[in-house]
Amino acid sequence: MKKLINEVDDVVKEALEGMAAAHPDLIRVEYDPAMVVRADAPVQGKVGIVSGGGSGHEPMHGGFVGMGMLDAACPGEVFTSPTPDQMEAATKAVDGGAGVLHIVKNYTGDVLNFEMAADLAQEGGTEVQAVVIDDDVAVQDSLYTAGRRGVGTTVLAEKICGAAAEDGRSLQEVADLCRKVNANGRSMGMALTSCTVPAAGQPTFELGDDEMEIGIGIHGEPGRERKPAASSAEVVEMMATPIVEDLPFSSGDNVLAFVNGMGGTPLIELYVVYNDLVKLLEGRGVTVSRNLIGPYITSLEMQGCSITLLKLDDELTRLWDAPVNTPGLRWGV
Amino acid sequence: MKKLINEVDDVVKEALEGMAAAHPDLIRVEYDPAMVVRADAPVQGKVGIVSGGGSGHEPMHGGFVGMGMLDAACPGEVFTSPTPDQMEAATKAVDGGAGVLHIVKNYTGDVLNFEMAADLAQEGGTEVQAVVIDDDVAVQDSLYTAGRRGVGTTVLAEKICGAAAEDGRSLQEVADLCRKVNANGRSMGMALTSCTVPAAGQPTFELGDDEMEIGIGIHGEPGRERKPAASSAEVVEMMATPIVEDLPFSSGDNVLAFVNGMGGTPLIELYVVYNDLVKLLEGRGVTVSRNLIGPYITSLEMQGCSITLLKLDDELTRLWDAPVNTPGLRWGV
Amino acid sequence: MAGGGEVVTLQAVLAWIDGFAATVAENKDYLTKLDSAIGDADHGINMNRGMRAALERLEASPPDDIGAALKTVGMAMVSKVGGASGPLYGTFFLQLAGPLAGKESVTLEEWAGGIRAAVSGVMARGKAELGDKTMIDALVPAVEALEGAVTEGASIGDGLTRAADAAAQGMEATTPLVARKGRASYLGERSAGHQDPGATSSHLLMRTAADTLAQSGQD
Amino acid sequence: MAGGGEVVTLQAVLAWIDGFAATVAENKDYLTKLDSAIGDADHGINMNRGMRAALERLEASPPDDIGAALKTVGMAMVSKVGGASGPLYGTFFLQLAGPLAGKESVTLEEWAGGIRAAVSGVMARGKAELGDKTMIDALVPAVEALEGAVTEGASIGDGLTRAADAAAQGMEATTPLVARKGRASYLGERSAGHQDPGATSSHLLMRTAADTLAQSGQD
Ligand SMILES: Nc1ncnc2c1ncn2[C@@H]1O[C@H](COP(=O)(O)OP(=O)(O)O)[C@@H](O)[C@H]1O
Ligand SMILES: Nc1ncnc2c1ncn2[C@@H]1O[C@H](COP(=O)(O)OP(=O)(O)O)[C@@H](O)[C@H]1O
Ligand SMILES: [Mg+2]
Ligand SMILES: [Mg+2]
Ligand SMILES: [Mg+2]
Ligand SMILES: [Mg+2]
Repeated sequence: MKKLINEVDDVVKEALEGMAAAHPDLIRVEYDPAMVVRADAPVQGKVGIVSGGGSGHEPMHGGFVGMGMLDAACPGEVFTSPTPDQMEAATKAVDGGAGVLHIVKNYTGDVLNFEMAADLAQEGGTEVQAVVIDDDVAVQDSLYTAGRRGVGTTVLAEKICGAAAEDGRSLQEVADLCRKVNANGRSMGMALTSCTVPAAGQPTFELGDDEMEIGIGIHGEPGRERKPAASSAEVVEMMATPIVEDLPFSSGDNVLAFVNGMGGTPLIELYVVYNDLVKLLEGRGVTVSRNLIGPYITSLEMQGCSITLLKLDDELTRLWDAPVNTPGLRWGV
Repeated sequence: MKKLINEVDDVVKEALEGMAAAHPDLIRVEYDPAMVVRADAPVQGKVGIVSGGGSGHEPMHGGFVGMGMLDAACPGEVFTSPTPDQMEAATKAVDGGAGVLHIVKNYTGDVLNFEMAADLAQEGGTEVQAVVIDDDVAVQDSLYTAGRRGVGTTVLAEKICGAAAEDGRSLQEVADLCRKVNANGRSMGMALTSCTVPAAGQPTFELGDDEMEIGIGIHGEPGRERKPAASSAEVVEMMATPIVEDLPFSSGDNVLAFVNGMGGTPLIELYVVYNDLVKLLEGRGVTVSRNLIGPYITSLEMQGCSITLLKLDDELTRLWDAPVNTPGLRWGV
Repeated sequence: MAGGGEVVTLQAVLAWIDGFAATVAENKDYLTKLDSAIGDADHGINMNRGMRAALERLEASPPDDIGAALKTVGMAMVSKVGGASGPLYGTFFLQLAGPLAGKESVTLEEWAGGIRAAVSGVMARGKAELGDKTMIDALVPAVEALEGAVTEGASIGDGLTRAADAAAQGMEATTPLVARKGRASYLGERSAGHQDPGATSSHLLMRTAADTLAQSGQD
Repeated sequence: MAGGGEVVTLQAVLAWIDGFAATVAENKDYLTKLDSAIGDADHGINMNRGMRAALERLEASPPDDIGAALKTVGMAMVSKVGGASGPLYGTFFLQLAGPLAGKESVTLEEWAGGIRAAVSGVMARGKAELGDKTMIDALVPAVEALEGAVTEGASIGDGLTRAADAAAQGMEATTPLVARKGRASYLGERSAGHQDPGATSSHLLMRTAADTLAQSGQD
């Protein structure tokens, strides 16, 4: 394992220290329990938005803390959900009197820990609502299983709900909006290489020189299928088709297309993928009216990408365009 | 070789098509000859700024075209400088009557091609000045050699000169400013892995599981030295010390610290590196008052990073903070 | 009655906790390797982080009774582990602590009641059922075996060994299953053919109980 | 006088260009491999792209004289190659074209004069000198050998073969050198022990000349 780190056990802490040193105007970082909090939190009268999850997905979530997006993020160990005490402390820290929304990716660990935290925070007098994001069409959904994973739509939900909270919407309204984003967003991911969890020291899985994994999550889990490596156009076809058919996205729809890099894939490739995606969607009569291209929800140094489509209406478009000022996403200010 | 591409010969063109599809509000792309031009070019009365170089360094340069930065970028084949006809056409396209600055990275190919282009453009009646960026302290400088490479400082020069051009400065003033940035910027890079040029299909060099290259450029060239892989703190020490001693950066100096990812290294590692860099600089009495952290001048999917320090004064700080609106860098608007 | 008067002491419970921490440390890489096949390669790391924190806290403020000891372990798991196993093992120890609060020794029957509460707590929290390919597949057979042993009046050593053996069987039985809960469920059919990491750590927990708790005192 | 009346024809020059394009295509990977040791792994790709473009353009508008043919090649190199070799080989062909403009056949002496102009152009553009570990190390010995052959009144075939042999020696002599120009210079001492890719392609250019241009006509 070769990584630009020091002690394996210090990666998360030192990356947080680096963030704190880099962005004191936007965020403040606390270490015990660990959280990244908006510099001016709590914002009085505004709904607070808290997310969190394992580390290794940077810039998500800590890089999305700031005006117009998250009020706090709770970083866990690499690929391990954070703990209830972190989430409870973050919830308290951002409670400006209008309640706090938890945006939770649908992984057993994240869900259970956020549930415990919401109980604790509510006992402490903070109104909490939780919305679980489960947008990954690679996972067959069923009442009897853990359901679909939360992936790329999370980034979009954090941005859009952050804008709505800035607008002064109530907790119920922001939570409903988050459910709307989740209901209209679908994703799928793929990997050309595995990644190496620092504490494990070995790649999580091995892929041959001519193989890829389709339907991966964001924790180095193997995907649903191993296939021969294929061209960008073929990969886009394999991922976008189930996405489009799942919602379904139909002719005439406006979408936000999010082509996400898994951490080790450079921008030049993501633009090639985006180009193929736009062609595919045009062929189906779907208009891409907004886009996001880059490594925003990563799996350490994994090579690969994911595609997220979010069906837009005027409300979502306006909230997407609203100003945001975080280390990872910034516009309008 | 596994990459998210289609035909090897189409990578550059398709990535440009992806960029064009993604950012029609900011840029327009032409293909014969290939260039990325600011959507509203030429801006009348403003000095035009043109850069360019081989592809494979995304977002540089095409991703830096837009308000407050470049007016045009000329993408060459992967790692191969573009050709004079591209540069001449770009120069003409952005000539708003106040002359055009060429920002050229010091590589024989870039310098020779830009020289030929400047001759052609000047024959065509456009006033051109060229500034060559040569900030890489890994290369021993000498009158008898090709000199130092142009690396990370290029990004900073493009941003700062772009702001000055928006302010209405003259060609001579913007060129002098560019020289000032180059004179005050120093960089060094390292690699944990090689990268694979699509057309070559093989990694440019092989590195053992416990080796790294120190003093690399941005074209997959091997560095000056192969060393045992080391911790982030050690790597920072090896790179920052020659940088600091070269200018030199002294106690009391204010700097912009730019920790750049080479394309395959995720943000979590770059923050660890930044954290070590800030500690080292604090120990020398150097204050980091601005920073940039992320993959901005890359070598395809190479894992590794580079460090650039730019000594700041009030003028440079103000120009750095000025609004910029490009696909790759955006703030203040 | 066989094992009559035999009790599980605070000292034995502490030996169990110590022993489990040591077993987890020894099996850290193994558990992580199991998790890398169908999960995210951290189960050993998670459990080890939690048990190390538990030992530190127990050393910092030694507990006066069994319930307090188990509550400390539960809180350490909840606040130091994260992931799925943090709240689930945390719940296990916290629910086990509940009925044993204030006690310095307990009978096998009381112990079995605690374990039943613990397993029910884990099921309530995680909503997994037998056959979902989770730690439940080791824990449910274990608690049933333990309750059977109590009914038959078995000794502590015998009861705990039967529980551990049942856990082992349950753990092994996870291998062919297609996961329906936890991360492994995302793999669909590909999750079959691998032993569940959480069931494996739960078996270690039960096996360590058999090895440590039987070194108990008399009332 | 030996070779008296012998000339290099337009047809022969086109055969040279064809032959060089074919040789570059054959040696594309080899040149790229040399460039990956001390450069950026693209020299073969660059040269091949340029020569393919040159052939296309020559086919699209067949030239009427030697100067026009060489100018087309030069412009193709300049506008299709990029990198260091684009302007340098472009300059080579454009400068060679200059003195041969309008001619359908030239003597070896005229040819040597063109090559001298070409090499001087490359040196003026790239500012490299003999021993800097660049294409200059193959080109300068070649032009000197060619001029020597002219002075001695050698035949075209003999003159061009001597030039190619000198280029080969120059190319081989780059191996131990530490580069002072081009990308390889960034490597410092590590550039020693590798043959320069540009000197290698320049040798191929000279060798192809010996193989093709001698199939010439009589005045
Ligand atoms: N809903 C659930 N109920 C019971 N056990 C579960 C559930 N989900 C997961 N598990 C157990 O947790 C184990 C994984 O733990 P761990 O790897 O530490 O957490 P994570 O999956 O968050 O990385 C699985 O092997 C499984 O036994
Ligand atoms: N200043 C120079 N003068 C003459 N030849 C040079 C000079 N710089 C580089 N070269 C030649 O160019 C060759 C490299 O060409 P190529 O790989 O196509 O371009 P690049 O270095 O831009 O990738 C070198 O091997 C060397 O022979
Ligand atoms: Mg985990
Ligand atoms: Mg090149
Ligand atoms: Mg796990
Ligand atoms: Mg080269």
